[in-house]
Amino acid sequence: MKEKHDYERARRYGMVIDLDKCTGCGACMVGCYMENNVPFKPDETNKLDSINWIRVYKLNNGKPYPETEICYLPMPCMQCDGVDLHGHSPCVSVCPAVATDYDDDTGIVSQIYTRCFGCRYCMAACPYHARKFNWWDPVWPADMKKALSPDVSPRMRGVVEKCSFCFHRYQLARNKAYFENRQNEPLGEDDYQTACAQACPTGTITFGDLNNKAHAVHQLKTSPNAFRLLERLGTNPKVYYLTAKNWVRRQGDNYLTDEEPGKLKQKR
Amino acid sequence: MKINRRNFLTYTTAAALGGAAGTLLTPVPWKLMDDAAIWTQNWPWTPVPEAGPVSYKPSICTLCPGGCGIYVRFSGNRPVKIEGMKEHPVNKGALCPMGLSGLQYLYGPDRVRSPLKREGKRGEGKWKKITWDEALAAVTEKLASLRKLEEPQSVACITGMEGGTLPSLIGRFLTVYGSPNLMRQATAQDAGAQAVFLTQGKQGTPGFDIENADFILSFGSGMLDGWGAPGRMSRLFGARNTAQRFIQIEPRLSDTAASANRWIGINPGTEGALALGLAHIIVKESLYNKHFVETFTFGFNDWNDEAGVAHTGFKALLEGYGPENVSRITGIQEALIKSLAREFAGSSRPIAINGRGKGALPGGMNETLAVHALNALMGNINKTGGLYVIPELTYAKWPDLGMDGIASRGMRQPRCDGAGGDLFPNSRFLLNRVPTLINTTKDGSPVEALLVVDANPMYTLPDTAATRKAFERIPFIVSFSSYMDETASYADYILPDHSPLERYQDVPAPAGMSHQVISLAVPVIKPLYDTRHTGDAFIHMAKALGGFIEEAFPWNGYEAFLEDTLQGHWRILKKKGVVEIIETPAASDRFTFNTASAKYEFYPTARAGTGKRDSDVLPAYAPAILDGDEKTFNLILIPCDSIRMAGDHMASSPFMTKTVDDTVLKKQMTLVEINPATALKLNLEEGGKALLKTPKGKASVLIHLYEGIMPGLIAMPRGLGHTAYSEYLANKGTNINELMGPIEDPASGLDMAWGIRAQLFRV
Amino acid sequence: MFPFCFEWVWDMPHMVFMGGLWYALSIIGAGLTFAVVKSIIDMKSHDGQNQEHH
Amino acid sequence: MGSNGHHHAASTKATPDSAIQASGWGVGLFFMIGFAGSLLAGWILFPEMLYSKKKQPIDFNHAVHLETVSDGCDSCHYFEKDGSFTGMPDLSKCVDCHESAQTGNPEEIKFVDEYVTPGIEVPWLNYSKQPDCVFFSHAAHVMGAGMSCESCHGDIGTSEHTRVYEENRLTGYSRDIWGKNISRLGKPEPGAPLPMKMNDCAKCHEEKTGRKGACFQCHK
Amino acid sequence: MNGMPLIPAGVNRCSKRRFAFWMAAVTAVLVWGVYAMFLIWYKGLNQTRMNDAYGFALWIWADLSVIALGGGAFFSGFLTYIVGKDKLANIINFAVIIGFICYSSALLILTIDIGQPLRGWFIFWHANVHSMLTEVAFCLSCYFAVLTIEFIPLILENPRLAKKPFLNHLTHNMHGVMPIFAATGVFLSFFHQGSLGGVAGVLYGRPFAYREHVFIWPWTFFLFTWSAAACGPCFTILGIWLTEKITRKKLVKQDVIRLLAKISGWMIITYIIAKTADTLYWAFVTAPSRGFTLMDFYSSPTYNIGLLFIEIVLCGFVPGLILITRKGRENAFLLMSAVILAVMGVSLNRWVMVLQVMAVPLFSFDDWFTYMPSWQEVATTILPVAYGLIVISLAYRYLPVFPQEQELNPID
Repeated sequence: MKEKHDYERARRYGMVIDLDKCTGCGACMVGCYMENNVPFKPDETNKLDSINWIRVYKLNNGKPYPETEICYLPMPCMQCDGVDLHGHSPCVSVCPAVATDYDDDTGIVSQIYTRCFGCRYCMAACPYHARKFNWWDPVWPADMKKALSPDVSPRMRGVVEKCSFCFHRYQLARNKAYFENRQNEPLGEDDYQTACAQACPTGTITFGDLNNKAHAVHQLKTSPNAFRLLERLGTNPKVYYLTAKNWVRRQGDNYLTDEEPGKLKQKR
Repeated sequence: MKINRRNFLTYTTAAALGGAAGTLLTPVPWKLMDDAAIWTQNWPWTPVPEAGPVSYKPSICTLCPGGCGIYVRFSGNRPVKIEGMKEHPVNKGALCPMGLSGLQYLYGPDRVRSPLKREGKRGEGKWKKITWDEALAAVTEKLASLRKLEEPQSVACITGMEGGTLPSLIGRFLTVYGSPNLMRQATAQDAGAQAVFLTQGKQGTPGFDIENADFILSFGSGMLDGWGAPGRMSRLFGARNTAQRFIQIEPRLSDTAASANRWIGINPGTEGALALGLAHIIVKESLYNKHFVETFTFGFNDWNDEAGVAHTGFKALLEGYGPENVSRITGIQEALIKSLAREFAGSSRPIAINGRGKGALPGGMNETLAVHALNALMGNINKTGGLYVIPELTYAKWPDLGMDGIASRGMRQPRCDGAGGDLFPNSRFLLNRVPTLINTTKDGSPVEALLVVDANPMYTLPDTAATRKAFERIPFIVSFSSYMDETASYADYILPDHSPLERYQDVPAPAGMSHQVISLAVPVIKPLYDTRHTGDAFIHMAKALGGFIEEAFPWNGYEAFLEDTLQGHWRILKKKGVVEIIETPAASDRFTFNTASAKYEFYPTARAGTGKRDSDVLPAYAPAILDGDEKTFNLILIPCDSIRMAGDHMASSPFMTKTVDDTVLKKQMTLVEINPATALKLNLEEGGKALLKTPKGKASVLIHLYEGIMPGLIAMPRGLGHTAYSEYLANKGTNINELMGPIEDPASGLDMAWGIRAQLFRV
Repeated sequence: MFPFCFEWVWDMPHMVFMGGLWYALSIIGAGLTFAVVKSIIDMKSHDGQNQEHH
Repeated sequence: MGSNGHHHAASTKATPDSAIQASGWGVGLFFMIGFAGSLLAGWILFPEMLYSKKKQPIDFNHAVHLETVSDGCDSCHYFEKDGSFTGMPDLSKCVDCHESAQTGNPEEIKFVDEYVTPGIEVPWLNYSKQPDCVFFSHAAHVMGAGMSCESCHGDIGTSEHTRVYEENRLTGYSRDIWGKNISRLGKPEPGAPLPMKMNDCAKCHEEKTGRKGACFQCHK
Repeated sequence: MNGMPLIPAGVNRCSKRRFAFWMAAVTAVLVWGVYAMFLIWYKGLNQTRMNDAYGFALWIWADLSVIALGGGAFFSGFLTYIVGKDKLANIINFAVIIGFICYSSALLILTIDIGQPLRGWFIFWHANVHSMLTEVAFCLSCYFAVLTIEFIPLILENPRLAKKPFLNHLTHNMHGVMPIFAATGVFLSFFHQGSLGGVAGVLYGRPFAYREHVFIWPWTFFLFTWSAAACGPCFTILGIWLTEKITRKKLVKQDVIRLLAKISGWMIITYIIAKTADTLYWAFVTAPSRGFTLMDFYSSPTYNIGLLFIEIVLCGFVPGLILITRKGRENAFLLMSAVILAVMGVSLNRWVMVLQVMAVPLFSFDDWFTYMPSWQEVATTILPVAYGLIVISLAYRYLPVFPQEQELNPID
């Protein structure tokens, strides 16, 4: 029992997003909407009240034509491990009602909509704007309700929601593992994938257990091109990014003019 | 103790306090508090999705001509998600946002739920529900009456670009009925097909073996913006190896350009000149495939015809496209032109591709020929990593047609779009010419009845105002659309088709694919509403018209027709959903060309004819004459495509629209991209309001400053500005077709417009 | 809030934090009870007569 | 109101000044009346009012069915291959045996006539239905922990009639979830279904696994 | 029940008519606010212009401000009952009323501010002890209970209620135990004022707000308590001054005011020195370690470095220096200017710690976030003001709020 427990704690699901492969097609967003019963309104152009569990940002190098470059950056919930990897992610420690929690088994930051009473403190705490508030009652017009998946419960107005790394898929994979009596074996990489990783047509998003050597992310995250967003805040995200472009990397965090990305590690 | 008025209040207060104290010791407040919270967790207006056993059904996405394989995930009997099919040869699991949100087209509020007959004025939106029998009888009656008047050619039908056997079925119907007017809106693929016909003498579409090419030179093709089969293109990009070079040439830093190894900005519309300029260097420096050019091509060098008349060859044409000249035309530095040519020619399997954006607009024929010539110079024709020709699928023999005099006479009438006539003998459809032709007809309309299938010309045709004016003159319009789109809402009758997931549809050749892949979309669910397959509707109408028309349709429905048509493939398709035909051309076949010279023709003799000079036949570059005078309209408006938006007859789904950035669409306004330097001159600011005027129309827009666009240009996204559909899709920005008109390519009649002159005012 | 609540764990933060809460609540409660009970007793002993204060 | 006022007016005249003021005993008595009244209402009347009583569409006899099937509960309530639990069988499962009535039982005849013949799913009322936000893995409990159906659902297999379904008027959930006892004190009777509130889950989890479990273990 | 006077003996009050007119006017504003409040409860928070970037906005600022300004109650209580500044007993009633209004308003605002008011009790029942907001909620409601208890004896001193023997004894006995309540109040206040500072200070994802910690508390924890204790009394003075202006009566003796002002002045000076030290450490150590320069936080036209100057110098050092000098306190104009500046300063500090925290972009590709409240937000923020005016008016009219009133305004 004890060993199993320790093994489970060793799991840390994470993502590696190769920005040099992202074409900004938005399939990850749509895949996520469909998978997670994300609501939609007739007008979604106000991006500050538009619910997206993963949002693709468009970065540019700021140079004039024709030296301009752009880079797309998909941003899901970073599933922060928090300072010193204790699970005190910026949001979890501030939630007054334990509606959001750090799951020691998977490292995933949960959000329980029925517990949330909508104080929005977690949104104030999250530097990534990963958390979205249900300002409106969700409405599914015509027969669109019929497309709702039973695996994810639809949210009601007045609560916060965010990317769950498609945790329901983990639940279903575990369910199957129990049924097939392999609950004590680690889940395979294919057993549990997020909807965005699955939908990404260019293979930009790789998902898996960062601690499991058999999973691709384990190796990918050690690339010299790897970095994390706003890493210097000490949030310890479990979403890594890859890019060979220094200007992109520089925009992924804040640097003083004399600082260079990638050369700060010894400082902290 | 007496109760009186004075102490009554005190006693009541005491009892109330006692009651309050007691109540606190009962479950009442606590249970109610808990239950009230649970009530908020299960508000009756928050849906609870019903659970059911999970299953997956395979099919094909037919929302665009890409034909990607999909799995539809079911919960019980409800489709709840669409995912990519890993085993499908086209997309191998990858899907675009449109395909992923396919269920929103199935369940959405935009569906037409039963046949409708117009009440009130056209486009007013007043409808009467009618039965299928009534609807079919009304259309059949109209067709029968036109036949009786011996004017069957006045019936025209517009089909979608999805291909498959349905257009063939409708074509057969029109033929026996007596009308040659089967049309669809031409795309870059049609321009490519014509180029293939002109150079190789084959009927078929160009297929690009991008998978195996090691140098991809794209003249503005939005390879990652929805060009070809989007699932395939995205997958290829992701799987690209480091040895593969991908160069994008266009005046705006599109998403494709951003993902390419190199983006080269070019003056818009001068891609043809660049292709010739590259050819110039390649030829001058003898970098081309001499064996292929000398052995298998015609018209490279100057030549004398049978009458002994001297003709200029392609090589001579290139004389005029030296780097200096081309640099001046294209705005690209000479050195870059030279190095690009050398890099292209120095690669082992280079491929050149054209067709701007998603490829929805055909573009000029000369430009397409010039780009194809680059491939021919390298001998990359019908070989790995090169340009293939996907032949039209030869279907099994259908019963012979018996035709009466009316039908035969009707079929001999010139087409209402002029395609295939003296002027444009090599073009098959020229729908872009129809509005002008109708509008310039003195009395009445050459089209008396218009049937629209899987198409939405009132949105997609350039120059919306002219299109609308032309449609006003067509007395009888029937739409077979599943959705209340612009054309359907303007029709007299709507005979709604099933939506893609509810119907059979074969996809014989996915756009741009280098080999034949026949896929079959199968109905994964029973139709939700009172809709009917358009194939069934046409077969029904044929039977109702009777006689030899009925005899031409011995099938009892579309499924039977499809089975008969696909013959040997049917069984495999029903079972596997896909048949992949990878016919590597035999060495001998590779260089079999059906042209007059039996060679690849740099000089397309099919274009030659009386009165044609060599310069008309060879793919010379001529600048397109844009509408509008340069002084008043001092900017140029170009359309741009995004894979997050549907550009064609289908509107973007709510989820696609949701992914669109607020630098593209804000509330109900389109943002146009403009270079900050240009904006500064015009005193325009980020997010500011502006009036955009072109010779065709005007629109209120917002400004988005974008460094990635050439100064002097305005880019506007295609796919916005729908006026029909529900509030989730409609009234979002401006339809660029309201601002842009077609420009007739003198060589082909196809629409070669890539932009229009414009002016922009701050308001 | 209570040890039988779902989130309760017997750890330092809970004991310190909730200890503080219950400490404050009990002082408030005890003070109020004292005032009310003493008032009832005072009222009985003073036979309903008002009292001068401050 | 009017007569009361009259009574007051009449009595004021005759009473001495001390009686005009409320007496301490009177205040105490009324306080106790209010106190006792609210206790009775809260403990007895309130639970009666909170729940509406509903009958199952068909009076189902588990005992009889268990005798005739070969595989116990699994015969009708089984797992899918992906590890998900089917729960209440749908009509297609029932039709295997009940295409036409097997016995003269009026409930069976009603079942065949009203549901089987027209092909309508039976709108069973689920005593154990959890809110939509709950993910419950039968596989983890049955396969993983080796628990029997009875350990949570009680001796439902031996029941000959369906119980009255008590539905919370506010939340719409079965009273079984909360537990029959309005105070949630004491233990459920042997053979009765267990209450299934989150605390109940957590209690058992803590006892059996040493942890209450993370939120996402049971929520979706 | 009639016949007994409602108005305390020995004081003059305006006519019923005049009072009714004033109350009607204020009530109209109140009703407007209540209407907006119900709209928000019924339709949800989409009635506001808050958004995903501005999750905390006008209301939270109002909340933090009224609590800071209500700090006069706990600090006066502390000085009166615990330190033994007996002179301040002359303003303690008023301070308690102001506190009561501020805290009840704060609680009311919180019930509209949350997306699911019916689940509001989760913050108590399912409390996360690590969350500063939990601490706020607990201390806030407990301290509100204390304030209510402190307010009750004053209410019971209304001549009509004082006639009831039980209530009379209750008043007496509650006065007796008041130091205990006051002490509890001080304890609770210390923590919730602090935890409100902690709300911003613990946000390590928001470098503008984040501060280094002392044990488990960020520096803002102490700064908030300090500033509330410093500026709260100024708000009490301001309230007294306004009441005096409106009633056209002298209600509190000048020496009492000056004593309070002096204590407040020293508190402000010490606070603002600490605040300056904190700002310097944050600007030169904390922020750069996260890649920010001070000016990154003040690069917007709205949020420019001027704000910092106003907060620290104009609304910090200036009032502090005025109030610690005798001349400053004795000059009525300087005194009231200092009081107003101090009140503005603490409100500005709360504004910055709520709204600027939200506005600062963290990514170089993000812009400053902007926000303008909707009328519903404005109405519900004004609601407490109207409510406060009503409570003060009623209290002043019917309760012996100012013990020195009779002496200062003898009736012939």
